[in-house]
Amino acid sequence: MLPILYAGLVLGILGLIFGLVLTFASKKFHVDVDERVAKVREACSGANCGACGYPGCDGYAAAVVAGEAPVNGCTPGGAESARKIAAIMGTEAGDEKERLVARVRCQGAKGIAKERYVYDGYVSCATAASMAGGPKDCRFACIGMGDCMDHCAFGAIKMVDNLAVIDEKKCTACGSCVNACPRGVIELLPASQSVIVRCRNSDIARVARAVCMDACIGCGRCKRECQYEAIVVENGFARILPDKCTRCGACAKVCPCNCIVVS
Amino acid sequence: MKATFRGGVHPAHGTKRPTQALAVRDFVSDTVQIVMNMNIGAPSTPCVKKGDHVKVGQVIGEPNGFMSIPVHASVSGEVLSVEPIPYLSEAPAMCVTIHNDFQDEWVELKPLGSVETVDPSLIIPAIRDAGICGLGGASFPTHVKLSLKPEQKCDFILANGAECETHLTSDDRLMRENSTRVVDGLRAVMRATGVKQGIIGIEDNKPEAIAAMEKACQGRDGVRVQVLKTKYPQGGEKQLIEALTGRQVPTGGLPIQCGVVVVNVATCAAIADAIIDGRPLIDRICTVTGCVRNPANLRIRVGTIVEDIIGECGGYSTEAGKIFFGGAMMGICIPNSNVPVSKSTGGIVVMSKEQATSAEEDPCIRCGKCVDACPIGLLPYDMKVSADADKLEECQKKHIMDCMLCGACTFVCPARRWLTPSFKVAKQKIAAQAKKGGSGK
Amino acid sequence: MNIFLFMISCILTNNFIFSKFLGCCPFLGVSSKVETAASMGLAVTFVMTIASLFAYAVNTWVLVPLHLEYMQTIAFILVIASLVQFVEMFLKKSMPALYSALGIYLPLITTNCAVLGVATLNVKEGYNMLFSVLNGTFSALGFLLAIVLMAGVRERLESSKIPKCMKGFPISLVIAGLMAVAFMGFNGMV
Amino acid sequence: MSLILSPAPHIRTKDDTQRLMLNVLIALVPCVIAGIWYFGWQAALVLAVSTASAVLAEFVWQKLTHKKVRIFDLSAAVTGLLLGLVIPPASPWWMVMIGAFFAIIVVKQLFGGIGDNFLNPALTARAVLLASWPAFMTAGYNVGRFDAVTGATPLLSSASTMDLLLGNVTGAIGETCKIAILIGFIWLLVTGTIRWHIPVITVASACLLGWLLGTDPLTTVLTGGLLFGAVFMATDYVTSPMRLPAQIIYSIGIGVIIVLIRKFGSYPEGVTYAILLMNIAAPLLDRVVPQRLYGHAKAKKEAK
Amino acid sequence: MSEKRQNLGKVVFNGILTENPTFRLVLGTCPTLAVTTSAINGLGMGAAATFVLLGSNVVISALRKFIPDKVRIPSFIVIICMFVTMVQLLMQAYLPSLYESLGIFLPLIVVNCIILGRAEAFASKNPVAASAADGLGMGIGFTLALTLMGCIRELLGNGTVFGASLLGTSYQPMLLMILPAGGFLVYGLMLGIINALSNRGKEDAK
Repeated sequence: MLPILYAGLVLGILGLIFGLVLTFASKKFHVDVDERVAKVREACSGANCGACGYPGCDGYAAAVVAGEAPVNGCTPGGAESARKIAAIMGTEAGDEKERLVARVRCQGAKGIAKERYVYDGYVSCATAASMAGGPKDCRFACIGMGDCMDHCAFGAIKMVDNLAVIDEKKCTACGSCVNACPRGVIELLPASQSVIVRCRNSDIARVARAVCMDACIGCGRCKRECQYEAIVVENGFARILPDKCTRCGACAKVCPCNCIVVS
Repeated sequence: MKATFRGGVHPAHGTKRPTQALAVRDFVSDTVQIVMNMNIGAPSTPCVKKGDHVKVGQVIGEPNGFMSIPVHASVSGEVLSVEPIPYLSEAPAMCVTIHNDFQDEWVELKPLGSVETVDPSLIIPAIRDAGICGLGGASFPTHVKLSLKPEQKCDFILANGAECETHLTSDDRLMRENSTRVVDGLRAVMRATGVKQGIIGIEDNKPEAIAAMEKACQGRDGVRVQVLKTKYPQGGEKQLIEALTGRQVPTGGLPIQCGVVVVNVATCAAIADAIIDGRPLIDRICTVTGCVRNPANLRIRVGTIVEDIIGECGGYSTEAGKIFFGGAMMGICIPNSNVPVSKSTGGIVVMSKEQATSAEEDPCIRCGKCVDACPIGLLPYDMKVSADADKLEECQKKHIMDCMLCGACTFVCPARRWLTPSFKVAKQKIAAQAKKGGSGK
Repeated sequence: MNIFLFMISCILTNNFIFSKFLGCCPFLGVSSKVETAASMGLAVTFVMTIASLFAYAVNTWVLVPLHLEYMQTIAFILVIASLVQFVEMFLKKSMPALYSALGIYLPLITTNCAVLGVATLNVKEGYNMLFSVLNGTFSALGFLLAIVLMAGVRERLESSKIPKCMKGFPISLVIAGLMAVAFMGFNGMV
Repeated sequence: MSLILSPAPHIRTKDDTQRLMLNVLIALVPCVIAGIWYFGWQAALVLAVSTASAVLAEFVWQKLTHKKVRIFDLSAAVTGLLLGLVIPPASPWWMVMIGAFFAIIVVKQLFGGIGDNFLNPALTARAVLLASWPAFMTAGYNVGRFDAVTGATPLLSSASTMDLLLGNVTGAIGETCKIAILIGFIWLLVTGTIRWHIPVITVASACLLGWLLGTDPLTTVLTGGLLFGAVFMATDYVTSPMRLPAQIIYSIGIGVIIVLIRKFGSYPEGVTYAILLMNIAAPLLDRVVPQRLYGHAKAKKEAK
Repeated sequence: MSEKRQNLGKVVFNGILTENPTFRLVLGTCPTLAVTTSAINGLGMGAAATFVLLGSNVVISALRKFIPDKVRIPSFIVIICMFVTMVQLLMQAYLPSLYESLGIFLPLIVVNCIILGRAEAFASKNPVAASAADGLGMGIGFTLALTLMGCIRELLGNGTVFGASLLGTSYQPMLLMILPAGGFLVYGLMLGIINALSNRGKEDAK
């Protein structure tokens, strides 16, 4: 009987001593901390296992609050703690905005846009654009070297015949392709806007026609055809107003240079 | 003792240059297109109209601003048109097209006499009026480079006769055929800036040029020839300074900050012509080589069309794949053959289709040859990783702005990786970001 | 055994990670950057030295006289947990600079197999006071060497095209495995 | 006719990856000939199996993971041949094949293919084989002129220096004939494939430390795999540091560890482990070594 | 938790496959690498860990209302340590050979990330039954993983599984598998293969 007593006694005394030291220390060395860090710290597993790549749960919590770490970083906590941390950080909530998607406003693939020269060597739109105005005669055209494709983290862009093609399902409208394109060919448009003008050549018709077979010459036939006045022709090419357009596609049928595409 | 610099490569290793032994001959074509933005700085504005008759050497483009220089007609004849044409840069360039009447009627010139006796203060304005800019390829207005502020102390004027680029022999022939004019030009610059020492750097693969220049330097005070080891990019400003004076241009700074000014030998000759004969810069020696039937060194008028020049050299020997101005290491490609030549075109090289197509980029095998090649001591393989990943801050931490895009690393890379172009793109992005107030995405 | 040979054996021959497998979780988790790995290593060295001292003290003056050897694990855990908690608070208050570099790793170390491992090993091997503290320090230096080398390698591999399924833990384990193969060269060194 | 345009520079050196690897293969030919001359057709079989299975492994992996097949850059062939040259002539074929597959797939392709591995594939495979089948790797074998003598490449053999030089001793296929190794070294130097710094400094530091600890430098160089390792293994582009000062520290480190393991370690031959350990330290060396930049030193002085 | 009555089978299955501690969450790597030199060791360690996990989950979730939040972690550790000491004494008495071969890693179960992790993330917030199921699931998942690795390493390392020789006498065992380096490599490669299979599974599903 005696040893059990000893064991309990020793453990109790040890626990007591350390408890006293710790409470004394926590008073003397008290430092205040952002309460959101404490809440996030609470939500994750607390195992201090370092599996999230951060130095323990405090490190991870501080990183989440600072916005550097993903909300689902705590592996032992799994989906459950991810949901809680997301709730604390308020990232999930977000009102339901109109979903945007990136669109290429050019259809000057090989064979359609006239070729100024054959580009060979370092595959980069920025380099090709700086060499004598780019491999295509049209100075508004998509250069076709895939800078946007390299910057798309979701693999949504493919290069077909030197023209960027965007897979709208994979596109998350993050906008990195818009910044990557040296010519600004790509634009974020509402996903529901399925009728789009795929050209923005603002030169006069004769010049535009000379550089690309499918260039918009700003003839205005689509504007006249559209009963909802959803199309406006400004600085040389047609532009569809998303809110007015009813996606009837009448303009697409009548465009002489098939610039308007119903996707 | 042959001076040299750190790093560098040997691109034209052992290959003999076909035009090295050919004397320079004149060539004048029937129409010339003279563009207004041939030099760094604001483009000049044309002051002639369609239909005017112009004489050789007549000013056809007024400079606007300190950094701009006048543009002179290189042939006499009738102005056909004054309108923008597509040129090498992204935007079209304003250009004056003149039809040559082969009279070669000169405008009345104002010579200033010998360079040793002319009043030093008249030299720099004369250089500006003659429309002289750096003929080594940088085309920086020479009068701006030479007008030093009082506090800027300058100890050396270096004449750059290195011509380390492949294929080119224009400077070589210039030094062999009128070496006295080069020394006169150098003396003029020295007197204009009040500098006592002038050094002419020439690579040891041009023995005749060295001999000619040494003979021309005898008896002239303060000028001497220094032989350099043949290695690319010896002709780079920074490398020439390091080899000839042992000094280094501080990072992001100009040569004057370490007391040196570098002038190309062709620019010296042009300065001498401007002072001795009062003759503006309307022509220059240009090596035409590669896949042309008979390569030659031609003294061509500014604005001559490449098509006519190649015709003069007997046309293409094989179907042309690629044509570029300058040497193979830093040459700029031209989109088609009816592009006019500018003041800084030292060479026109034609390559066949096979020579033009480059191999596919292989993964880096970390051989470290690019690190040995870089004359600045950068780490090209490391910068390429950051540049391709668009991490601009990381690039700046790796000193990418010190890179002078000489191409030595890309030349030497066994995995055929494109290093220099990705640095160029990254540098342009960093410069654009800096200009935009450094907000950056 | 003189101290020098003992050091070589602790750091190289039976390195904490590559032959004793202690402290693998933080070794794999925190070794992505050299700076963080170095701070983690130093924090571990700091804690393991004091922990070995305290553990030895508790063991010889409390557990053995009272024949409570079977209480060894719980006692060591209690000592280590409160020790680390105390050090963390002390650092956070008085030396914030040092805390931001090393302190954040302290809670991670409490649940680290290495610290408890070295305390238990000290008892099992029967080291005296000096050698158990030395064992703590040298083993931690072995851990530091391993984690810094690992961080150096992983940082270099950032630009390599590792297959998607191997990214993260699997490739770190393979790297550790290959490093263990290299460290086998020191077998029998002592 | 539309012209081709590309960014500068427009010409490239003639040495591409394939040509460099070819140079290494040519440099290895003397060792192969010497190996087959001394150890007979068994050695030839081992070399054939190791090279073939290395190339096969790379081909299979790249086909399996739909990557561009790069066996023509000969890097897998070099790895295979190097592995074959550092294992005993009597090694069983299945062991050689496992070693080659391990070298190419686990050590190299798993990290992303050529240029991405951080350890020398051939050497790691040899270390793994030595750890997995110690008996075979140091097995006695009666080959031609030699009685059963154990030891990968024995150190304190009684053979005269002439025998050691010519390779008239037992040991791994490629490591015995020092003359062949030197011929290969000269070929690599002449073709500019490698620089002299790593091999010379490695051997020098090994001899120096060996001499300090009492073994005369000649035996350090002529015995064991030191010369072969220094010339062919330590100079592997991918796993050696990129910058010259780092390469110098790297080779001194190799020399020191070789002598430490030979003197105090339990393995007869320390070259394999020394090079692997310094491969691990190479990335750190590349970071630590200061960078001498043009125009920076001066700026510092002027800035003051 | 919102769904009060959690389907216990799903929780157990979750512990074994979807969130297997060793292969999916990559926790408790130290014992996984060190102990799996033979199948028996793997099984033994797994069983011990399961016992501790089950016991501590039950006790912790039972006491979850009484433990003040501030002192949560130390008290969990004490409870887990109680179970570990129990296992240690039991094994020392009845399975001395296994006790010897597990060696230092038996007491180290206390700091094993799985147990503390699950205790903190799951047990302290769910009712006793669910915690027990989770403890069981995780434990079985851990044991299966360890035993599988133990079999592979033993099979390759000395040609036997649970001591029974499978590959006949001609097989030359690959001793590397018994060494620490082999442990790292096998664990890393298995993780890679499992990731590859599950990625392919996800791709087909998309």
